[in-house]
Amino acid sequence: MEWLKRNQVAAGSIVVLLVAAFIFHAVNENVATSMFKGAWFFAVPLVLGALTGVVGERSGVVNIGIEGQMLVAAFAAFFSAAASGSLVVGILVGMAAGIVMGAFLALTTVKGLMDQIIAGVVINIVATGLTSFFYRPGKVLSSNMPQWDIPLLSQIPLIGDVFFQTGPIALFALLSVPVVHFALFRTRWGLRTRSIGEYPSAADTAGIDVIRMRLVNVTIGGIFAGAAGAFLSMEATAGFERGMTAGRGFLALAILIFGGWRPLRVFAAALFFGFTNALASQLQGVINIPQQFITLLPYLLTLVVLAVAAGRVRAPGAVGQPFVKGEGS
Amino acid sequence: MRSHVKLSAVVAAGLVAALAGCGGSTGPSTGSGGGGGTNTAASGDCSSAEVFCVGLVTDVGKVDDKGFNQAAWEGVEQVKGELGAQTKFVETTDPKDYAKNIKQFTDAKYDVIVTVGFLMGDATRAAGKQYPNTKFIGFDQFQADPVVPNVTGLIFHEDQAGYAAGYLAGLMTKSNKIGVVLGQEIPPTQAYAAGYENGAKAANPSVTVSKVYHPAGNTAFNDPVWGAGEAKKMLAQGADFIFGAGGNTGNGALQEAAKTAGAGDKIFCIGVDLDQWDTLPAAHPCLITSAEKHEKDGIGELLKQIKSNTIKPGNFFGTAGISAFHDFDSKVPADVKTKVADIVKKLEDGSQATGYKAG
Amino acid sequence: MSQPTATVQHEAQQEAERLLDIAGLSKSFGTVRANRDISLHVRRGEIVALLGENGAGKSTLVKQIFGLVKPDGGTITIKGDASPVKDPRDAIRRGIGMVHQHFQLVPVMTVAENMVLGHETTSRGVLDIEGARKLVRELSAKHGLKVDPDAEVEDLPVGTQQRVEILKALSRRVDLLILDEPTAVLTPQETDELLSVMKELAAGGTSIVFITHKLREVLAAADRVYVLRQGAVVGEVATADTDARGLATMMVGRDVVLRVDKDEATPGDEVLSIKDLVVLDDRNLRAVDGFSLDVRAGEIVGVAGVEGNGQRELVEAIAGMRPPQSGRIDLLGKDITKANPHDTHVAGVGHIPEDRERHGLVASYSLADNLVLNRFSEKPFANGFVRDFDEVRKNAESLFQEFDIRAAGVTAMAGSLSGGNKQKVVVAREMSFGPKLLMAAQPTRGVDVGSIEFIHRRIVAARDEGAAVLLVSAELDEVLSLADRIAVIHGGKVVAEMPGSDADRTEIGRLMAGDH
Amino acid sequence: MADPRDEPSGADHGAVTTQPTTEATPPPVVPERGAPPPPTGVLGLLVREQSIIVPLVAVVAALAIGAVLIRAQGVNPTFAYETLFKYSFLTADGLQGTFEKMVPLILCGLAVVIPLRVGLFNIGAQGQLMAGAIAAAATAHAVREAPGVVVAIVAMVAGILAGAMWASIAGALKATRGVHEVISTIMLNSIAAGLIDYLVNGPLKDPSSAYPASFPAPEASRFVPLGVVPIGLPIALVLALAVAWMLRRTTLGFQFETIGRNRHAASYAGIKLSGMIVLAMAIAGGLAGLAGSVEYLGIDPYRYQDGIAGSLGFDGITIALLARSSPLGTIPAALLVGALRAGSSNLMFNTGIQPEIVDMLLAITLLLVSLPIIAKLIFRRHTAKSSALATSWGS
Repeated sequence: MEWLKRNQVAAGSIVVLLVAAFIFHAVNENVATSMFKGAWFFAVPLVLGALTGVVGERSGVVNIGIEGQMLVAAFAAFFSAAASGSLVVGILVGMAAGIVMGAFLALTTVKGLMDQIIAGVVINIVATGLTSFFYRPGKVLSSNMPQWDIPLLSQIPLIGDVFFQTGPIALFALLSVPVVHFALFRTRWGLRTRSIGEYPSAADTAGIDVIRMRLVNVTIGGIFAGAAGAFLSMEATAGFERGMTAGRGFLALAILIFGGWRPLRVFAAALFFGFTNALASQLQGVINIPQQFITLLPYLLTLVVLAVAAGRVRAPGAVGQPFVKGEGS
Repeated sequence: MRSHVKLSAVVAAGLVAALAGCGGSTGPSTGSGGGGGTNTAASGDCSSAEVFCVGLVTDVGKVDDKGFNQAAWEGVEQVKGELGAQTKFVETTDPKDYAKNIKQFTDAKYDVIVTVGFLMGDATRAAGKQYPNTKFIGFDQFQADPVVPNVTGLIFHEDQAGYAAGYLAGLMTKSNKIGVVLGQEIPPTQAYAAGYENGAKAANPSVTVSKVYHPAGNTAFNDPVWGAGEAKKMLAQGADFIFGAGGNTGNGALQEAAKTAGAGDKIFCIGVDLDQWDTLPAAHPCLITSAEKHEKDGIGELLKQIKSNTIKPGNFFGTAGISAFHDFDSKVPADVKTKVADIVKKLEDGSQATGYKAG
Repeated sequence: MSQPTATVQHEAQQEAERLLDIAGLSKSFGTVRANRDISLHVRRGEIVALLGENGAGKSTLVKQIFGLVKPDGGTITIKGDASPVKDPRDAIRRGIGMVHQHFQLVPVMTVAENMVLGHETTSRGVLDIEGARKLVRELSAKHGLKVDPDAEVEDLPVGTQQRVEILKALSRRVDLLILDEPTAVLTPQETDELLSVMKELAAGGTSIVFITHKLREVLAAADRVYVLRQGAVVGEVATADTDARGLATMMVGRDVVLRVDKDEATPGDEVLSIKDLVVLDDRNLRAVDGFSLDVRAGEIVGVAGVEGNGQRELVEAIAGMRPPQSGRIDLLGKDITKANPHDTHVAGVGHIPEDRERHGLVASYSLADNLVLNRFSEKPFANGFVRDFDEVRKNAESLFQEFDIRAAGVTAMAGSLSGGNKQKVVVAREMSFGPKLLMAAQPTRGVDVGSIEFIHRRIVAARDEGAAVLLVSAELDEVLSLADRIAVIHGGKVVAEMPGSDADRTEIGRLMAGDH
Repeated sequence: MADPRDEPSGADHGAVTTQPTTEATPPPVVPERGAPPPPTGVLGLLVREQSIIVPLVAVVAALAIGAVLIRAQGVNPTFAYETLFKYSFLTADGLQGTFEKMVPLILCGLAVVIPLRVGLFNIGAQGQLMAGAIAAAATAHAVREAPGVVVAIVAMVAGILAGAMWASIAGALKATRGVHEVISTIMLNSIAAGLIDYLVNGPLKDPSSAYPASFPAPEASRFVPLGVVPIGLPIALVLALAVAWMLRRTTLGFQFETIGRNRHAASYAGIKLSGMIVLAMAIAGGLAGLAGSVEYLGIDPYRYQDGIAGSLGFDGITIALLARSSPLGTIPAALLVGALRAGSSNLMFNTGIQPEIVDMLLAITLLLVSLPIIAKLIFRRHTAKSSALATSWGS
């Protein structure tokens, strides 16, 4: 109730959008369902990538290496799954790869005091180099990723089709959003994480080990980018290709900011982006303007929204700044 | 201090390994080339008349790209034994290196140089003029007048392959909805799309075709996830045939169709460029056929003509159609097979137009 | 335990256990010895003041007790346990609480969240925020310090933030409470309130170490005082056995000049005129709210007030760094309300900014560059587009002499200087171009006594040369000793104006607190 | 955050300054903190030149690691590196190739370096370069009847302006709306790609071309190399020098640097932050745009077609980081990257090693150069602070 009072605009827009979606659904069930399915499909890696960003940046570490993290994870997930013949192994290795890349970012920036932006760029370049150098063609997965119909939930009109007829990683993404949101704003870990990202010296004096917590968070946060990578090479498709992230890590970064570093809003932002994308391809050939203009729409919209919403989204106070004990900040 | 020692150890290990390398032979050692193809290092002298050397320059991309680079290289390798040829490829990483990469082969006095992709057209013609004694095969490169005497363009009618594929889809679709997922909007993809649409409508006037091109950008042919997403949408809107025509982007669409419930029974997919049964095992559950340009055969044919000195400058039109049905042979009704075979024949002899106009 | 009377308690303390015992503590930063061989002790229930000038090493000392800074040598024994204090967590575990000079509160979190940060209670993984609220209310009632548990810290005035900070320290079992310059941001009345809270805590058995450079507070609250100078303890004395002059002499090492020598002001024409000025702060609240004031040539007008009453926004508005919402600022009859910093500089405003590290200097620039920071494009320092490094250097060399700047040379990085010398660089830059209006915001904050005297003399000299001087300072003593006229600011407007000569400390304190 | 009232706690420990009783003993002159007296002799030279030593060590270490990878592929590393070196420097074609690749690399490197000095991270050099190239193509075609020199100059100016304009959008969004430049430049890269795709398929398409490509540059306007030196190289070198001079010697450079080092002080000093941010981005975009037009005028096939931009804009980031954001440093950095790129296909031709090895080598080098810990391990307490390599996230 209190939440409703504080977030009237958000609640209002959710209701309006849901109503609009269901009207659309009623008018043209097939197209509506397919477009929302497409939107969520597009959004999954963005949500996961952005969650890695949320955990890292809420802890005070910028991560523009999400693209590279995802790419390495996609590579590791697919090839380990192909080699072992086990999808579970693939997913786990993908997540582990995300964590390893996260650990790299954490160690270089938190321990090594490297500039965080630069560390991210290095991750991206290293990831491209590694994955294309060690790529081998001709590997296949022994089986397809299962598609689950979640009992009851999948029966819900529209929403069931879109979210609950799902592969395991998309489901993981869906569940991760509220979990991370809850963890961030309702648990001890979240309170501490926000404090080290916002004002680390206050956390330090309150007896929180800022360095250790940043190391752990940035490392573990890589699990989401890892899952995103596994999604790309195993669930969305069934094979790794060089450079297959195709800029999704950067989009995730935009969505992270778009979503104001809050998981639920990040989720909404990713869906919005996914929907504009679905809309763009749906309109190709239907309305008579060059398809390039339609496909630009998502990027243009993001830019416009950011420009309009500027000042209302605020980055965590200490993001990007290394924490050195005893230097006051 | 400890980490200082550790780092030194790592660097030292690297240097030792490098020096160990120096200790060995000083000459070139034989390396295996990237990925799918084996890149045989030079063993004979290409400048001698007895040694028949064929070099291949890829367009930006890899020789194992499951697309035209791979098809071209496999075409070369296919006739290698027959012609007693010595072969080698170089992968282009930057389009500004086309001329340079061609020159590596001319410098090494290769007899034939195959260049892949329409983007290399200008560079190939320029090299042809500069090295009149070397033969060039320009894969996907239309030779406009005046032709260069030692350059032959290997051209395919993508619209014909697309038409045959669309015809098949039109005959077999139950939902009367079919889709095509394409890479960047350029003439070859436009030709595939137009042929596919027209073929389907010729077979079944009530069919509707959804088509989608990848948004602009340098990932247009390498975004399988996007292709999968588009296929997902088309399938959800009731399409039962997905034609993936855009490199890895199209392959993503095929993989998505292969994973969909009913794949192989109600849902089918069609590959592109070469017989993707061989290159994309992940699509086997739905891959009924591929809209195939007989690239390997075209390359092989031209190499044989060069060897026998019967090659002509200008354009050589390779054939295009659809690949074998492989595991789906039993699922394609006999009358459909006959009708499709008939259309393919008419396309080849020119009696059936595709309705696609270039440019 | 029975409640002894004050005298008995004093005697009892002689016998009480030593809660904290420090022996031979040393700490250097690079070549600077911040603490040298410091030994001191604190008994249970005792209030001990650490008195010293800025830079004497007091903060470094207490940061070591709290585990924020690692000592180079020496021991810190807490309740008989001499093991090193590993980190704040360890210190907290051992019963030490600290109220930091710069509040260690997360601005975007609520009071309740800040209160429990680091020792949260959870139920089934969920943060117990209701419990935290209750804790705040209980502590608040117990110590008589009012705070709203659900307010976001960044929305609170500094005085309230400090209450939160104190309550936060008390929210855990605390045997020794360290307060680092707790009164710097308080009104005299709030200060008295704080001192009485401290005494109550001590009476309840909590030991208190508090840092200050204000003698009055030491005498009013402390049982014992250690005086630090140049990183070393130069004296220890019971407050009962000393007085202000004695402490001051110990602290500075010589007799202190308590008033600045200056002649009667001879005010001339009006230089600065501010009418009904309204300026918003970073959160778009009206920090300056209908402020009017005139400053004339040849006089020093001091703006006295508790920090956070719009002084910063006022100064920034005059300097052109913050566009006013409404109102009007005239300089020598010219409207500069909408001027930018460059325009105001050209118009003749010299501005010694409140935060020299943030605004006044570029730490990684040479002193020479810093001395032309806002004149780099003027002749002779630049010839059109191209800078003239010769002139820049010459300028620096002459200012070095004139303003007695002590540094390795004109190419030394500004960041490498002491606070006093940094401030002299800023002062030199802002005075050397002959400003019509000199605006000095907290001009001697964090500056050693020698430099303070120097800067004060220069400000008076600028006045005598005919500049109008607007002095904004949170140090009431500074305003009292320098200003020819005093304007008291509260809630963003002038609540009283009076001649500097017959200003009354208590009266001003009352006005500063909004009591008018 | 450092509170000025705060007592020494790291940055400000010089403040032990109380006047002693006896007068006139000056407070100690405080040398730069933490720095022991500089060593002399050879060691001293090494310490002073560490901005050069560190990258050199990094390159050597990267080559060593690369040797292991090459060895793992069954190729003799010495032979591989010899080949790489030979075809990058020792043959006329190779040298020309290296030089040709250096040109856009230097320019894009500068396009990243300048904003870095202002505290901005320009990852939009890619889009800016594309904008420049397409503008050059459009104008060169429009004035194709003019003498070659005129066409070339018009095309270059148009490229500079287009790149500058494209970058200014990001600058203006940053300055007026606070939109982070990393995000806006990512979006602008995609938007540029889309718009240009439309242009080369539509209004600017050469009808005689079978595939999307702009009209070619008129013959007379094309750059002819002077021996093995492409005309773009002296242009790029002069611009690198000019940027270095601008940053070091001019009032403009002073304003850029001041903003980058202390934004608040810059604003206090009367520097117009918004204007300067837009200007810095515009200059950067202009340089990237020039790179685009030089590629258009100087490199076969002399048209705008797919791949003209390659990954040059992103390579610019690599260059800037390798150069440690020094404008002159972009020259050796571009030489390294250009030579590796130029030699990579010859490496493949002669040894079969995949060209991706070059990306690996660069990645490792960049990693070693950027990790401050490496310099610390080599130089210990004598490590110089590399404050230039810092960006301004979240501000």
